[in-house]
Amino acid sequence: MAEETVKGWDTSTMAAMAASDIPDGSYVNLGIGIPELVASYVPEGRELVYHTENGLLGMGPSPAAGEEDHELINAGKKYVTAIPGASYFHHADSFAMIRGGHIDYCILGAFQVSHNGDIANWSTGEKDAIPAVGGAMDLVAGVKNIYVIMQHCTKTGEPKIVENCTYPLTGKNVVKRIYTNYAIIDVTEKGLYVNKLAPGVTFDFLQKNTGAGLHLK
Amino acid sequence: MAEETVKGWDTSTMAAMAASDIPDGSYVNLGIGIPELVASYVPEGRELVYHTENGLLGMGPSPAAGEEDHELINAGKKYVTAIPGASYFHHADSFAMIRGGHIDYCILGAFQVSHNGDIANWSTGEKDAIPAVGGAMDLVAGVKNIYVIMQHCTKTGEPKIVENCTYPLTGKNVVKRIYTNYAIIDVTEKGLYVNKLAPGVTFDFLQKNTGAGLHLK
Amino acid sequence: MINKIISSVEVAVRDIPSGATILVSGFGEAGSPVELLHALVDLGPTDLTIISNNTGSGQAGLAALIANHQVRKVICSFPKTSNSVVFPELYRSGKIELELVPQGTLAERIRCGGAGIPAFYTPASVGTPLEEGKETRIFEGRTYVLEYAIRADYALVKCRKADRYGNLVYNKTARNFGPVMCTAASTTIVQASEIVEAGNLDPESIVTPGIFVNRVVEVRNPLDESILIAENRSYPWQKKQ
Amino acid sequence: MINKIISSVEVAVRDIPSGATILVSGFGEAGSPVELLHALVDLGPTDLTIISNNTGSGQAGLAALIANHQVRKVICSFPKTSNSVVFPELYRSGKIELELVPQGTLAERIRCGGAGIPAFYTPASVGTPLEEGKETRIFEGRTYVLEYAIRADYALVKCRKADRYGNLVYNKTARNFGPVMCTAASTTIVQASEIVEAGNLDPESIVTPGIFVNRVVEVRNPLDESILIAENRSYPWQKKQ
Repeated sequence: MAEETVKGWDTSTMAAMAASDIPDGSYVNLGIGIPELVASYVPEGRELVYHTENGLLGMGPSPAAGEEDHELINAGKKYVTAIPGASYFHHADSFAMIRGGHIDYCILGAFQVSHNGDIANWSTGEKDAIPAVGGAMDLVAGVKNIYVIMQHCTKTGEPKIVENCTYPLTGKNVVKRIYTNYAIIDVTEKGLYVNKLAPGVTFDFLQKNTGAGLHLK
Repeated sequence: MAEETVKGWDTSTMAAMAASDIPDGSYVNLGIGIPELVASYVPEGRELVYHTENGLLGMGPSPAAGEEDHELINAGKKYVTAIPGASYFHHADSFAMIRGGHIDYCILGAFQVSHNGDIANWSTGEKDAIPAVGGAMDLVAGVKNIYVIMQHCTKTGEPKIVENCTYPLTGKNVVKRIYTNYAIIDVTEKGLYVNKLAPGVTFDFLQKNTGAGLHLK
Repeated sequence: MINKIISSVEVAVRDIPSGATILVSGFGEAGSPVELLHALVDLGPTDLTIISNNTGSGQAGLAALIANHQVRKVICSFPKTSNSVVFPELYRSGKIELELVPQGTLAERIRCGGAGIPAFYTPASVGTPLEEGKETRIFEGRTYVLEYAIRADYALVKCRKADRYGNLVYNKTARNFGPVMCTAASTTIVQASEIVEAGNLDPESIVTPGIFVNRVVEVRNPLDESILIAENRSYPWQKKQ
Repeated sequence: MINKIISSVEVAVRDIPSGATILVSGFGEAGSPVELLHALVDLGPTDLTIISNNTGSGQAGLAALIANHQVRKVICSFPKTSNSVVFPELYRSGKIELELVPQGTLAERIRCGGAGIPAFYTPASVGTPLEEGKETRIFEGRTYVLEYAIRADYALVKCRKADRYGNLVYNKTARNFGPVMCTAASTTIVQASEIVEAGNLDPESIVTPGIFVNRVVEVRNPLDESILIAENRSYPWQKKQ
């Protein structure tokens, strides 16, 4: 099928588009994986402040090789740095920031997102899996704007944007925008609206690869 | 009446007796008035750590004249000092110490204490009074041992230890011991037990000046 | 570049409208944002709800705002201090409303407001008049009162040092309600005795991370409420009496 | 004189009985009290309930305690990390119990345990499998879950510096759960990389006031979980593989 040749955007482009949508001065929490790339594509002249739920506001980039501090890590347990103006705090204070609506944007990966913004990103519900939720449920419940970055389909070609999530939910009605390799899709009260299509992606192609009804803006 | 000549202990002696009942290493919150005197009578060799609910653990004595710091005060709004090893914290953390049962002793004044340890010490319920509770209700609800120091009777000779408080309550079933100028009285599940009588005070005299039934140990 | 520094107290408070709910830091005469409050007196919004531990002392700062009839209601734990004269008079004449809250409950309600917790249970006030009308519930044999979070439109807070991100450190017992109040307002306005370069404050010792602060204004050598009281000063300033 | 300093990790943990509930600080490989945990392995109590964000990494520290079959149940938010091997195996074979709690809920439940708050409401987990069986309630149109405080018999915590009063400061993101855990245990045992004279720690910068701490033991140059994993070390120590 011709569809197999459609790649759409690469992950860097997806991250760059998400980065360009975050206003100057925002407080941002980035999930593990593709979301982490967002920090590399913030447009010049903008300053974002990164929060990591294990107790650091003002997270900086990865340290140079040999400069790693084993007690300075992010929520993904990777070595990070702290910017001048950073602060450390304990976990209850860190989640007060999250739950209290103080973080402006959280960019997450997901297994599935539904037509009404439900997100499943913590468990595939497999029988033998070790359930592990971390801070995901607090983040989707507390952060003002939840954006998802993910491949549009699974490796086996199944749509990840669905009518109703089949995987265990992380939160209900929380996702506001989805960045995939095929499109940027806004989750609105009236349904899923296509905000932008990747080069070579048609609306029909997108709809065929999406498990929920899409609308054009 | 002969009774009018009975003075019992002076406030210093009352404070000293209370001080001697507090074990070494205790965390202590002292109310305004006579309770503040307790800190002056701690037996040699014991170290108590004083908490003041406006955000200081390790409160020290009053500063020397001219050494006052307007931003270093106690809950009674008096100038204090901080010992080496003191720490400052915000109000929610301060009351976490109180509510969470971390303070060992709180010594308070009172208008009335009932036979079962109810205490009234924040309002005389007068029509024109400005109601002001401060931290009293949190203290009596949270501190492990609530001791009261007060004159045994009001200025007009009315008993302050009563069957049931007539003034608005600060807390129910919280007082464990009462130090008055006439006696030390323990509040137990079986009632009020006289622990010690002041010189010249008989049990009968004490009972006559008390609004609730007393027991001898 | 993030820069929350505002040029003056006047500019810092100028959008506060009549009817606003405002958290005001301070305990007794320590930690009250006197200059911000005076700017609010100058601005003149009315019908304000003030949440603060006390109701001000003397005739300046919060007391001046109340004296100027800008405050409709006060939520506090201790509305009288040895130096408070303004509030008692208005209260007795029925011209100001009072919601009395135990101090620890007040602090925790504000913390919860900032932490996204709508309600919590506390043992404080159980069996007292302040429990009346409130929902209670027994946990493990003990009775607790359900208390609701407090949030406000604005917080006015005083601190010692701040940077352009809004990171704050405080001074001794003037810290009191400041840190929790910063978290619980839509707009948090802070007066700092000194504004320092970002990176100057030790990241291990910052008490209020900048995420909780919207505006910072430097007020060097801030007025000291204790001295204002001792000198019997009234705001708007009059000749010393 | 108050002196909470204990001579060794062995002495510090020696009264921990089988069946105890224990809070263990740390997030990922930062902030875990590895030496206290190894002393607990040596001591050998069983049937323990561990409350910690993770379930340990590699074969040392918390993972060694679990591998040694001393743990009956774990309450945590993220029981698997890239380096966790011990817990998954025991869990799959039904040999260890798991209570999964969202991370922010876990932190707040522990804070409430220390702050005398028996229960609170949170929006986290509403509409998800982790809400199942829990009481919900609507506040201002939004649904929240009722969550209960967590308290424990012991807390094992790692910090950077301590003094004889038990005042603590931490290091960077190794702070994580330490401060709230210190508040929520009947007996809080802390290993500090350095014990300093009282008064040496800045009173404005102390993160855990000593009132929350019962025992402090100095462990200079504590083992680094990341290095233990990289070197594939197992406790009790075996030859390097």
